[in-house]
Amino acid sequence: MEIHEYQAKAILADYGVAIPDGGLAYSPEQATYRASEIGGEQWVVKAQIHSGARGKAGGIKVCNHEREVAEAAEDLLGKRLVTQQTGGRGKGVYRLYVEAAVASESELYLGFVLGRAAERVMIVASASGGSDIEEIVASDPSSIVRINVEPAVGLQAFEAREIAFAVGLDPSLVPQAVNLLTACYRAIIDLDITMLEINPLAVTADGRLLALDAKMIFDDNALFRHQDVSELRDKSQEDPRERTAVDRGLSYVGLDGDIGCIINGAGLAMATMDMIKHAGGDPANFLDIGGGASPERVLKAFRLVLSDDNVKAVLVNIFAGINRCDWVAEGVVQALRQLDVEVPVVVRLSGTNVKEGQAILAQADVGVITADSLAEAGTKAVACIAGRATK
Amino acid sequence: MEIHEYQAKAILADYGVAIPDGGLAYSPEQATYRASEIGGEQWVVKAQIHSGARGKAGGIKVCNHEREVAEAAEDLLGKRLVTQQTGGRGKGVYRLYVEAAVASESELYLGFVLGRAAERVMIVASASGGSDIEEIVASDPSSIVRINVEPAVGLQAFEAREIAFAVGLDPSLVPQAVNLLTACYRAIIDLDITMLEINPLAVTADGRLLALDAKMIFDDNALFRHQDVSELRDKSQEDPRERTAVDRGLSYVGLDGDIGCIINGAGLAMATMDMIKHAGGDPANFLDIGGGASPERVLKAFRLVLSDDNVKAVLVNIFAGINRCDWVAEGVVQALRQLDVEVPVVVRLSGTNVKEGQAILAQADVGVITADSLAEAGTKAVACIAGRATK
Amino acid sequence: MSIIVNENTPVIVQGITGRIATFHTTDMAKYGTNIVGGVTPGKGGTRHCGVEVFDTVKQAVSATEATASIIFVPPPFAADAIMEAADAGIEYCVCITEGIPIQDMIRVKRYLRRYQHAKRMCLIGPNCAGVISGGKALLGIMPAHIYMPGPVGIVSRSGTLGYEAASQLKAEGIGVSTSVGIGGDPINGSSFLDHLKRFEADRETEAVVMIGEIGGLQETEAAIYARDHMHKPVVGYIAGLTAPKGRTMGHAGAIVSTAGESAAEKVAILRDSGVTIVKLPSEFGVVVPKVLRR
Amino acid sequence: MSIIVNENTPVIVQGITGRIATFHTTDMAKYGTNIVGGVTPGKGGTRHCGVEVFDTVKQAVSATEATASIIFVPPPFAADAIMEAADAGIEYCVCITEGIPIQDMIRVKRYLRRYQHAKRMCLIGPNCAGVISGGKALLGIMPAHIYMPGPVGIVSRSGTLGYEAASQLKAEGIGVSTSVGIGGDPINGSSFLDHLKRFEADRETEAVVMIGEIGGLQETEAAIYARDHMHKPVVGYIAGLTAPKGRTMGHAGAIVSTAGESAAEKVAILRDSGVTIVKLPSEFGVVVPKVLRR
Repeated sequence: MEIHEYQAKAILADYGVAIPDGGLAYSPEQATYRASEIGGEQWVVKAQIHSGARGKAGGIKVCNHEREVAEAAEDLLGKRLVTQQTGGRGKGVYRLYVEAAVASESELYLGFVLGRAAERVMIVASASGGSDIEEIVASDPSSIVRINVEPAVGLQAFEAREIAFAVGLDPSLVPQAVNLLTACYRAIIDLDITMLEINPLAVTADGRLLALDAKMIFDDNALFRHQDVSELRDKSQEDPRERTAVDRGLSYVGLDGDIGCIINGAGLAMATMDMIKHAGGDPANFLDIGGGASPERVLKAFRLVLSDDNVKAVLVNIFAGINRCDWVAEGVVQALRQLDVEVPVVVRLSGTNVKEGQAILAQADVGVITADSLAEAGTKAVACIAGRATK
Repeated sequence: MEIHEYQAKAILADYGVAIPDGGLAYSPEQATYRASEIGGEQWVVKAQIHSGARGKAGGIKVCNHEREVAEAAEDLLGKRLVTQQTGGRGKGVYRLYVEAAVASESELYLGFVLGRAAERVMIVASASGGSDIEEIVASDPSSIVRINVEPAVGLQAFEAREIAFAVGLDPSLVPQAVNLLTACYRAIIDLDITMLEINPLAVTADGRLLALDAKMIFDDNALFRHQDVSELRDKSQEDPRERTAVDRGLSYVGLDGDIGCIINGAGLAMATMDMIKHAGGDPANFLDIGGGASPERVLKAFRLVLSDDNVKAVLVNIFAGINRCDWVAEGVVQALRQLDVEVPVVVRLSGTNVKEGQAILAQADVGVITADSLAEAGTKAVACIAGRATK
Repeated sequence: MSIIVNENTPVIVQGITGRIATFHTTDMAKYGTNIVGGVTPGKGGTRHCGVEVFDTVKQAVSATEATASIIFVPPPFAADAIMEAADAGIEYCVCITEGIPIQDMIRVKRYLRRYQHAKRMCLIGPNCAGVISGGKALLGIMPAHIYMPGPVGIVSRSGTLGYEAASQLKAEGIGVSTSVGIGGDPINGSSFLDHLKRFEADRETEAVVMIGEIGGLQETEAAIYARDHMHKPVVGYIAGLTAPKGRTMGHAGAIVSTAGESAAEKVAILRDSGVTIVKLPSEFGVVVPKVLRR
Repeated sequence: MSIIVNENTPVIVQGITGRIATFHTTDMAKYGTNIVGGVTPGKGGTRHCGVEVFDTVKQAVSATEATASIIFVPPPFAADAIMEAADAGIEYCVCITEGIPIQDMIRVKRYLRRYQHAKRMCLIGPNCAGVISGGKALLGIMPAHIYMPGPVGIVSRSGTLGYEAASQLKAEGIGVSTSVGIGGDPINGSSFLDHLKRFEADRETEAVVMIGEIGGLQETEAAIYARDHMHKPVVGYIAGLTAPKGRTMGHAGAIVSTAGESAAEKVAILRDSGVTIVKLPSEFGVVVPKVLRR
């Protein structure tokens, strides 16, 4: 789960990381009020969306007058911001963060990720902050410092010092950097954070380290033990279909094709997409209905897939282990009877209770195209689109 | 560092361990007030001293009326309580803890120690609570459960369950026991506790687990990071000479003999005591002046040793590595000049700057008996006592 | 022969009294698995699915001499159940549970390392289909009827793709020595490499099918082992050739992130290491017979 | 030969710019120790005691190729310094610091175990006198003049008792191959056993003096090793025969607590294991020459 910059900063501040003064605003008036609360002569108005690269997309505005703050807020609120990371539809701006502008002497990059291969928290830092890590890797690879934290003992002060010296911090700032790194690591462990990025981490003229931006991603599987964190979820930032899928216990990723897919198992789902592509088609989505799917869940999957107007055919491919083909078949029948399904539906069932499932489909006579194998299923689905098969 | 029962309970309660209602009292009036605050019909008035086995020594009184509470308080306050663990001088009772009496269905023993051999926290539990662990080991060894906690991951729920089932708890109480054990373990790790004993841990008729007594010892070396804990120190409970020693950077243990010892290094100190015993003498104390001892520290050591009226001779045995014999010699000279030393003083110097040290002693002519070797030092000290040598 | 489980392996079920566990315990017993007991804290002394239930894994192991366990415990408690199995001396532990927090798995992996390599429990999963030895024993949730005894070992991250492969083989009359689902989580127990080693040592296995996905570097590591140390042929398939970069596809494991983790890169490395590539998931039944005939 | 250090071992001093470190660094260099650098975070690039100072141990090791370090860092930071040495690839690390919290040491021991046995740093101490190889190198705080080159290895928990033994030997004209102070803390780095193994393998050492105390079971473990695996004679002394049970004597290590930890029990086990017992701390000079003459 992602959260907003201002939420991530509040969490970091709780752990002792220094951040600039700032406040949340839902309206231009509130933004102006925040600016006057903060004081000073320069502010930054930042669109709160779940995406990086906001600056380049016009989502971060530096203002030298309270009037400019109001104008920036007026301009941003309600807009859909398209960044390099959002995809073409962009993300809606409904919250702003107004912050005191900070004059940095230099800006660092600091990232923490749960490394899959090392099975540890990996800390990545660079003296070249401000741009994203891929750019730094490309432009200044030698500036990158990496440390794998031993989980049995946690981040040690010497490791934090090594990072601080390696990114060229002045010795007088090293103790501050050690505290900052240690605080971040504690937050990660306490709150099941899988990714934390502070970019840029500013070094100010008066010798302070300030987190100017913060991105935090939480382990969805661990939210059960962090009620406070769960409450930070902002559904406005999620793709509505993916959100619906999650709410229904399904795993859905929208794509650009026209063959809707309903499959069990992520691996089989990807393999089926590969099949479709190979046969000359284009999947409209990735959808894993998971294990133990009831007829209702299959019905919900149909609703979700059909909510995409691009879908011109549906391919159901189930290899039941923990699932049951009869339940899936019942779900398919219910969907075809209850929903207004105007596109051809190809169904391939295999595994547990396959005969019962096939019998249900045959008996119901709802006009599905059946397939016995994965290859046949792929070919038939693509053929539907090509017009060579009809419902 | 030890703390009182009521302090240990407050810490445990902070971590979520259930304890009976209770309050601290410094006077009979306050004790009565506490009892009425707590309510109910039966209370326990408990002398707060740094010792176990208070019950058998009359330090814990069950009261059925507020008047009895006042009487118990009157009786206990200001008294010196002698238990099996305090030694003959006992410990002064200056604080009382008044607690709601609890009707236990059964009583368990629960202990946590930092195990030296395993280099881990060891949990010891037994269904035979109430008596001390040595007694349980002797009387009901099979009732004892031991678990070594893997420090890399901390106490796991399954280990806590194993303990809970092994001491025969009803399954309905097991989740409560898991929470209790986990809470204790967290306290131990957070606060650098080296020993925690909850004995007895009561199982009540209404299905609660309550810590009826609690003993907690902290790692002195870790107090620097726990200011709150340091503030719980109660100097009234410490042997005044040992306390003075600690305050002066010395390590002192009072014993029953008549030869005062001033030595550097715990090993050499014990070895010197062994020498004295072998030569037919009796050491009055263990005293390690530590490394890098200044003349002032040696002077303080003399003061401390001579504060014991039993001392009939003093043996100074120094093998200087990180220490310097000349500084020690100066300290000896200062002591003999400034203090009223009426007993013979045997001095053996060796190691760093030994010649300078011996020269200082010779020049000062303060009447010390010198010895060149450990054997000679021991023999001469014992001879002093026997009257065969005089100052 | 087979790897990990056979008809004699004494198995306990952790969380046996749950609904899903009950269903699969019955299924496993029906297949011939030697289920000797179950564990559900607080239900010790009762019986379920025809076997005795214990409060702790240690009690179960000491009473039944079980050497393998299968875990159907909900995600918040699953890591604890795995460590309990390891501490009780279980040799092979299959964890079916999906949705275990990553940090819990880091802790589990760290905990397992407290045992010396030879005595270390082999964890299969979590979030996996388990293990089946064709015609002998089922320690998992696979549809058992598609596995018949035979010479092919299967190791797969995805459960359903493993089924797909087995059923295509069955259609060609080819059976399976053992099929292992290692699960798709970012941090899991045993890897492709671990099981390739077991298959290489197993007399019954003549060829191994390895079914990977985008994300992670386990397939690459395994391919290098196959090239340098295996005498048996390895057939490989990687799912996700058409998956868009940077999107999470279902389970957290399938994230395309760093170099070497895309399906195309993996296929290239596998091919370079001498692994016979199955290009389409519909062609296990075509490629494997050819490899066996060689 | 000798163990752990000789005149060529490149040594760095952690916390070199402190007052006590400065004193002992000078002393060590005077004895002939090959001091190649120091570490004090924030003072990198300066010089102290004639060597370059670095910000981190890794930098120091990479610039100087040091293989040994000695730590004079205050207790709150000492555990971190030990782990830093281990992570930088130091082979032998002596920690002089007294007063490290027990949990810090548990963490250190746990951390050291992340390295495989052959690559694991040998920690000597903490709260110890360090190591001296007679006439070659001093990596500690001993009064160096009482050690002359010779055939006897000494390993002692107590620093001063180790000096006592060495000086009694010197009075008899007997030198020391290496003397190791392992420190008296309840949890420490290397044990008697670790160093007995080294002495057994060292060509120069002909006999070993082991000086123990009440508390812990390290002496017992070492005695059993000596009985079963050593060809060289071992002479043993245990301090604290007259110490009252249950009282802490100076350093936390010397607590009489469980069975086998009292001085009398230890002496009995040592004697049963064939260790020649020194009954009184004044008799190292009497017993060792006899053992050497055998």
